[in-house]
Amino acid sequence: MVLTRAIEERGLSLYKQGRVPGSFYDGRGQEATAVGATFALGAADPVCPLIRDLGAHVVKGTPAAAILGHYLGRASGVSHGREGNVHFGDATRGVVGMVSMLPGMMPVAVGMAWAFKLRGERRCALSFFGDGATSVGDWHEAMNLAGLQRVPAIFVLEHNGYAYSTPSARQFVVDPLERAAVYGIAAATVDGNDVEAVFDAVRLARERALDGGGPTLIAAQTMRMHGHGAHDDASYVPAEQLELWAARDPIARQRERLAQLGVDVDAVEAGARAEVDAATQEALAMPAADPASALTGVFCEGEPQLLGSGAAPWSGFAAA
Amino acid sequence: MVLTRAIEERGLSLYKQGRVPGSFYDGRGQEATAVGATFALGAADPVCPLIRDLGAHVVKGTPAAAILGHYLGRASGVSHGREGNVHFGDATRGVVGMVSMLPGMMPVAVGMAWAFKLRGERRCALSFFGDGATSVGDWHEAMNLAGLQRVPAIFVLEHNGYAYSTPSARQFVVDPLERAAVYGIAAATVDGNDVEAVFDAVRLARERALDGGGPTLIAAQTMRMHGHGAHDDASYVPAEQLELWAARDPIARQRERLAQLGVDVDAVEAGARAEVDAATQEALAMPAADPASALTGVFCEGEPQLLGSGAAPWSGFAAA
Amino acid sequence: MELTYLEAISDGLRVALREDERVLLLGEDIGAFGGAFKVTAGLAEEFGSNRVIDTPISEEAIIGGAVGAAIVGMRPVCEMQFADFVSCCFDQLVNVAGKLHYRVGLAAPIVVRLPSGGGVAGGPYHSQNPEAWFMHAPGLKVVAPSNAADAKGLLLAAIADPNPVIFLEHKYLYRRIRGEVPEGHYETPLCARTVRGGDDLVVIAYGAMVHAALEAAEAIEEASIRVLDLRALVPLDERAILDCVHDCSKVVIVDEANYTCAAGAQVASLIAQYGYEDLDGPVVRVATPDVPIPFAPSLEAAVLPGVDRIRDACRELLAY
Amino acid sequence: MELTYLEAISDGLRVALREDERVLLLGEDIGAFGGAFKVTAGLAEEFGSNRVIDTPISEEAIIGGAVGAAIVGMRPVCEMQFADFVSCCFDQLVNVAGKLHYRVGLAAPIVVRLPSGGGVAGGPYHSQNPEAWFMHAPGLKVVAPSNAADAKGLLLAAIADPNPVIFLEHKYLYRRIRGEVPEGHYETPLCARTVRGGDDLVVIAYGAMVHAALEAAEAIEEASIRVLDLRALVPLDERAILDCVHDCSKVVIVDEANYTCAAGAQVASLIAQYGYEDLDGPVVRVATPDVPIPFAPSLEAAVLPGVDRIRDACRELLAY
Ligand SMILES: Cc1ncc(C[n+]2csc(CCOP(=O)(O)OP(=O)(O)O)c2C)c(N)n1
Ligand SMILES: Cc1ncc(C[n+]2csc(CCOP(=O)(O)OP(=O)(O)O)c2C)c(N)n1
Ligand SMILES: [Mg+2]
Ligand SMILES: [Mg+2]
Repeated sequence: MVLTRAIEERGLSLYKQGRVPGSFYDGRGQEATAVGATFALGAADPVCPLIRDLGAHVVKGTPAAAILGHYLGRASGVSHGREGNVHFGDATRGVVGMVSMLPGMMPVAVGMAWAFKLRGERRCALSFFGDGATSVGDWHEAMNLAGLQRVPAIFVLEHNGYAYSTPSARQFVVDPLERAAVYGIAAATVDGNDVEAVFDAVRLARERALDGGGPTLIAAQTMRMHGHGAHDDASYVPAEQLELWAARDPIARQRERLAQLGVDVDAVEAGARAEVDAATQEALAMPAADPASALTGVFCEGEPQLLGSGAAPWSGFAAA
Repeated sequence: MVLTRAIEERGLSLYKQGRVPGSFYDGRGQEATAVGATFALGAADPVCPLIRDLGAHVVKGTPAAAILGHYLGRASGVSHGREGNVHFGDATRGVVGMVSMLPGMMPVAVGMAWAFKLRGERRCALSFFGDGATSVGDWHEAMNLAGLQRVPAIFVLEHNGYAYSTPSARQFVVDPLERAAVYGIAAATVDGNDVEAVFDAVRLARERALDGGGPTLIAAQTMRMHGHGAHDDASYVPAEQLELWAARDPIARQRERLAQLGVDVDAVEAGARAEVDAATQEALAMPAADPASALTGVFCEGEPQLLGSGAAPWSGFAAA
Repeated sequence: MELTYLEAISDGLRVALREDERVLLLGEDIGAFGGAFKVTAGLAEEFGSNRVIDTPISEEAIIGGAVGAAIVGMRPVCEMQFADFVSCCFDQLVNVAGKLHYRVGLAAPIVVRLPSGGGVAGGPYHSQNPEAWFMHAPGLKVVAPSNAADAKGLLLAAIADPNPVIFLEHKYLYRRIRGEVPEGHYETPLCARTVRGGDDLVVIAYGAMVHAALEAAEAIEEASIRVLDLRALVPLDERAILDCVHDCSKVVIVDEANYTCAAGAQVASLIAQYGYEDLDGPVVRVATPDVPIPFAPSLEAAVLPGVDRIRDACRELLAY
Repeated sequence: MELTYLEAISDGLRVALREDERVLLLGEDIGAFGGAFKVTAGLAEEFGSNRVIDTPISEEAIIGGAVGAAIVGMRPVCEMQFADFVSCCFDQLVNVAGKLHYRVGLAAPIVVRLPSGGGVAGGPYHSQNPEAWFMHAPGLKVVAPSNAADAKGLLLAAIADPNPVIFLEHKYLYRRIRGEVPEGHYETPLCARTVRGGDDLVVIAYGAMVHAALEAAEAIEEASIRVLDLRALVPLDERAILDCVHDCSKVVIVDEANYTCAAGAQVASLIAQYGYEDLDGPVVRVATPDVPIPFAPSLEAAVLPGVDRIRDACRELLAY
C-alpha cells in the first residue's frame, strides 16, 4: 500500500509538472482493497485491475520504474508508450489490465475462470469493478454467466459511493451487493479500507472458488479520496464525508497494527520512498517510445504468448 | 384470442403452402398473455409486442388483412413489404413493434414512459419480453433505469421456460421474477394462460404506473405450444409437458367461462373465421410490394409523424 | 460573439433548450457537474434536472431511452462521455434508431454527441473516430464540424432534423479553436463548404483535419490549393466533391480515422467512379494507419496525419 | 468428398475439435439442437457439452468470455445465431478483442462465426453484411468464403490464427453451393484467388457475390472477364487486386453490403491511388444501396446486386 501510494503520489506530481501526458487517475484511499485482494491470489490467478487498483499491479510485481515509465509514455514503460495512466496490463505477470469501457473485463474474467474450470485447474480469476459500472449491461451478462456456470471467479466491488460525479443514489436503487443473490452468486461485504479484512474475504472466496463453490462478489466499502482524475476537484463530495474517511485511511490504520507487531513502519515507508526515487530517475532516463514501434504488433505473429504468472508472496497461505 | 389464433393458423398454412416468404413464428398457446395485457391498456398507451404477441397487434386494431398482407410481403400489408413475420409495428396505432435484437425494445419502452412522466401525462408504456431475453445486457440497463426513474412502464415477462431450444435452467439460476426487486420494481406473477388474470394484473400495474408508483414486472407463466418457428419441431420439449399445457389452452378455458356467461362462443369463432377468410382473400389480392418503394423512406423528410393511438375497447375500464 | 468550439456547442444546446421544450439532454455526469468536458456546464442550473439528466452508466439504455422519448415527441440530445463509448450502444443506434423509420415509419429525432478524435494523448480508448461505422449504417446522419460557427449551426440543424444524427465534436478543437459565432438560432446546412480557394489541387477533409489541411495548403506557395470541409458525412455532398475534382483535377483526401473503410475510402471511390475523367493523377489518401491510437505523444504523432504528411502528399501529387 | 458449403463448415469444426483439445464452441442453441442452421448438429453428441456449449442470450459475455478463455490457452469458436446480432457484442470485439495484442501483448485467438447475408427473405435483421464495420476496427481479421472448400479451409486457418477472426458464412450459400472438399485438416491462406480467367475486365467480389459475378461473366461472350474472389478482407490482398487491374485495366467491384464505406469502397480507393496508371476507365462499384434489407422478395431483389446489374455494369465499362 505504501509503495502504491508513493508511486501514485509521484505520478501525480510528475503530472502536475507537466511531464505526464494526457490525464491522470489514482486510487487514493482505496489502496487496501486492491492490495489486500491481490495479495490473497495465487501466482497463477489472473487479475483485472481497474482505475483505482494500481496496488494490484504492484502486488503482482510490475516494477515501479516500469509503471512510472508507462505514465511518462517511455519506451521501456510497461506498455511501451502504447497505453497511459491506469490503462495497462502486464501479460507476463498475469495482469490482464483494464479497458476503458466499464466493466468490460468482467466477461473476460469469467472466460478465464471458465477455462480453468473446464480444464480442472485449481486457479481462479479476479476482476475489480466500481459501483457505477454495475449499471452496464456487461456486468449483468457476466454475473449471470458466472453464476450459471459456477466459474471460479472473484468479483471485487469497489463501493465508493460515486461514479465520477454521480452518487450511487442516481446509479441504482438497490445495492449491487444485494444483486449477487439473483445470479446465484455468494456475496460478502467488507471494510475496503482494512487491508487484512479484504485479504481474508478474498482468501475465503478463493478457497470457495477452487473447491468448486462458484463465484463470490465481495463488496469493499471504501471512499475515493481524490477526484475521478487529476482534473476533477471532486467538489461534489461533501467535505465532512471526506474528513470522515480521511480518519479511516487504510495506510494509517495498518501502520498502527504493524507498529504493535513491532514492525518498523518508518523503515518500510523510507524504503518505499527510496524505491520510488530510484524508479523515478530510472523512468525519466528512459527514452521516449520509438515512433517506428507505433505501427507494429497490431496482430500477433507466430505462437501467442499466454498470460504469465505474477508474484504471489502470500499465495502459499492463500492456498492453505 | 380467437381472432389472433385464426390469423396465425392461416399465416402458418399459407407459409406451408409456400406463399409466405422467409420464416414464420407464432405464439400458439400464449395468446392470453398478449391479448389480456394489451386489453388493459388505454388507447394512448404504446406497446412493444414480441415474437409471441400477435394478439397485441390485433387488440390495438391492426386489421387482419394488413397482417396477412404483411406476412405475404404485399404492398398494402402493414409494413408494405419492408418487414416480415412477427417483425412489424403499426405507428398509427401505438404499436412500436419489435426489433430482432432481444430485448431491444425494453429501453425504448422505458424512454416512452420516461417522456410521459416528464410531461406529466397519465399514460404508460408496455413491453413484452421472454425469459431468455432477460440474460441480455439491455434488459438489465432498462430495468435499472426504469426502477431508478420510477417511470410508468409495464414489463410483461412471457415465462414459457424456453429460449428457442434452451431451457430456463441454462439461461439463469434465479427466476427473473425475483430479479425485479433488485431494481426496485414491483413484481407479480400470473397464470399467462388465463386472459382475465393477465388483464387484471396489467390493469393494476397500469393504475400503479399512472399514480406515480413506478414500473411493474408481471411474470406470465405460459408455454410455447409450437416450435420457435415453423422450421422447429420443438422435439426438445418433453411430450408430457406439452400435453399438460394443452389441457390449459387459454382459448378453451375462456370458452367455458364465456359459455357460462351465455356468450355464443361458436358465433364468435365463426365470426373470426369469416373475418380471416375475407382478410385472406383481400391479402392475396394485394399487389406485391413495388420495387421502386424499396429505396424510399430511409430518412424522414418533413415533420415526423408521432406514434398514434390504438384501439382500446376496455380502456375506460382500465382507467377506472 | 467570439466563442471557442466548445462554447459554441454549449451555446447551441442552451439555445435549443430555451426555444424548444421538447429538447432534453441525457448523459453521464452532464448535470450539476457539467460533463467530462464541461460542455453542459450551467445548463442543469438553468433548465433543471428534468431537462438535463444524469443517467447511470448505461449507454444502450441512454440511446434506447432517447429513441423511446423521441417517438412520443421529445428531442433528446445524448452525450457519450467519450466517443469511444458509442461502441457500447452500437446495437441501439444501428438496429433500433437507424432502421425505425424505414421499417415502421416512425421518425427518431435524436442527436448523439460524440467527443471524438486524437491529438490529446488519450490513448486507444479516448481518441477514436468512429464516424465510418455509422456511415455504413443506413438511417443515421453523421456530421463533423471543424469550427465554432459550424459546431453550433450543425448542432441546431441536427436537433431540428427528424432523423437520428451522430454529432462528432472533436476534443482537440474544443479549446484550441475559436471564432465568430452568430447569436441565437441558426442552422448550418448539412453540406460541404470550400474553406480555401484554389484550382491546382483540392484537399478534402473534415473535423480537425481541416485545420491540418489548411496549414499544409498555406505551406505550399508554388500552387493554388483548395480545401473542402465536408462538414456532413451523411448525407455526403457528392456534388461539391465532384465539382472540386472537376476544377482541380488533383485530389488528396484526409482522414484522422483508421485507413481501411474510412470516410475517405468512400470519397475516393466516389471520385474514382464519377470523377474519373476529371482526374489528372491518382486519388491520394492520407489517413491514420490501421492501428489503435497509441498514448505516447511520440507514437501518436507517428500515426495521426499531420501537416507534414498532407503537405508532402500534395507536393508529390502536384509534381505528377 | 462432396459437401455443401454448410457441411464443409461443420466438417471444419469437427476436424478442429478432434485434433485440438483447446478448441471450444460457444453459442446459443448450438448444443443438442445443433444451432439455428444446424451447422453444429451432432457435435455436442460427439464432443460433449463441455466443448460445445449452449450459452444464455448474452453476446457481450460470449465474446468477452471467449477472449478470457483464449488468453489462458483455449481456442474458442463463437457462433452468432445470425450475423446481425454481432452489433450486440460490438464493444467486446472492437475494444477488447481487437486491441488486446497491441495494448498488452496478449493474443486473443478467437473465431466469431457470422451467418450473414441476404437473398433469403430475412428482412432488415436477418440479412445484414457487417464485415466493413470490422475492417474499420484494427486488430480483427475478416474472412468471407464463397465456396465449400474455402469455407472449411478458411475456418481451420482462422482457428489456427493467433488473432481474433471474424468468419462470415453466407446463409444463401449454406445449402445452395456444394463442391469437392478435402478430408481432414488443411488451411486455406488468407489471400485472394482468381476464380475465372480473363484480361478485358476484372470483377472483384467475395462471398455470395462471387457467384453472381461468375454468372454475369459467363453471360458476356464478347469479352474475356476475370473474376477475383477476395476470400479475406483483412488482410486485404492488395497485390492480387493491383495485379488484376494491371492485367485488365477495367474493374468492377461488387458488394452485397450497403454501398457507403463498404469493403468495395476500400478496394476502389486502393485502386484509385495505387492502380491509377493501369486504369482504362472509371472504377465501377455495384453494391446494395444504403437501405435496410427489405423482407419482400420483390423489394429485396430490387436492392441486392444481382447478375443483371453486374453484367450491365461490365458491358457499360467494356464499352468505355
Ligand atoms: C461504458 C462506459 N461508459 C462511460 C465511461 C466513463 N467513465 C469512466 S470512470 C466512470 C465512473 C465509474 O464509476 P465506478 O464504476 O463507480 O468506478 P470508480 O471510479 O468509482 O472507482 C465513468 C462514467 C466508461 N469508462 N465506460
Ligand atoms: C440479442 C439476440 N440474440 C439472439 C437472438 C436469436 N433468438 C431469437 S428468439 C431467441 C430465443 C428467445 O427466447 P425468449 O426470450 O425466452 O422468448 P420466447 O421465444 O421464449 O418467447 C433467440 C436466442 C435474438 N433474437 N437476439
Ligand atoms: Mg464508484
Ligand atoms: Mg421463452
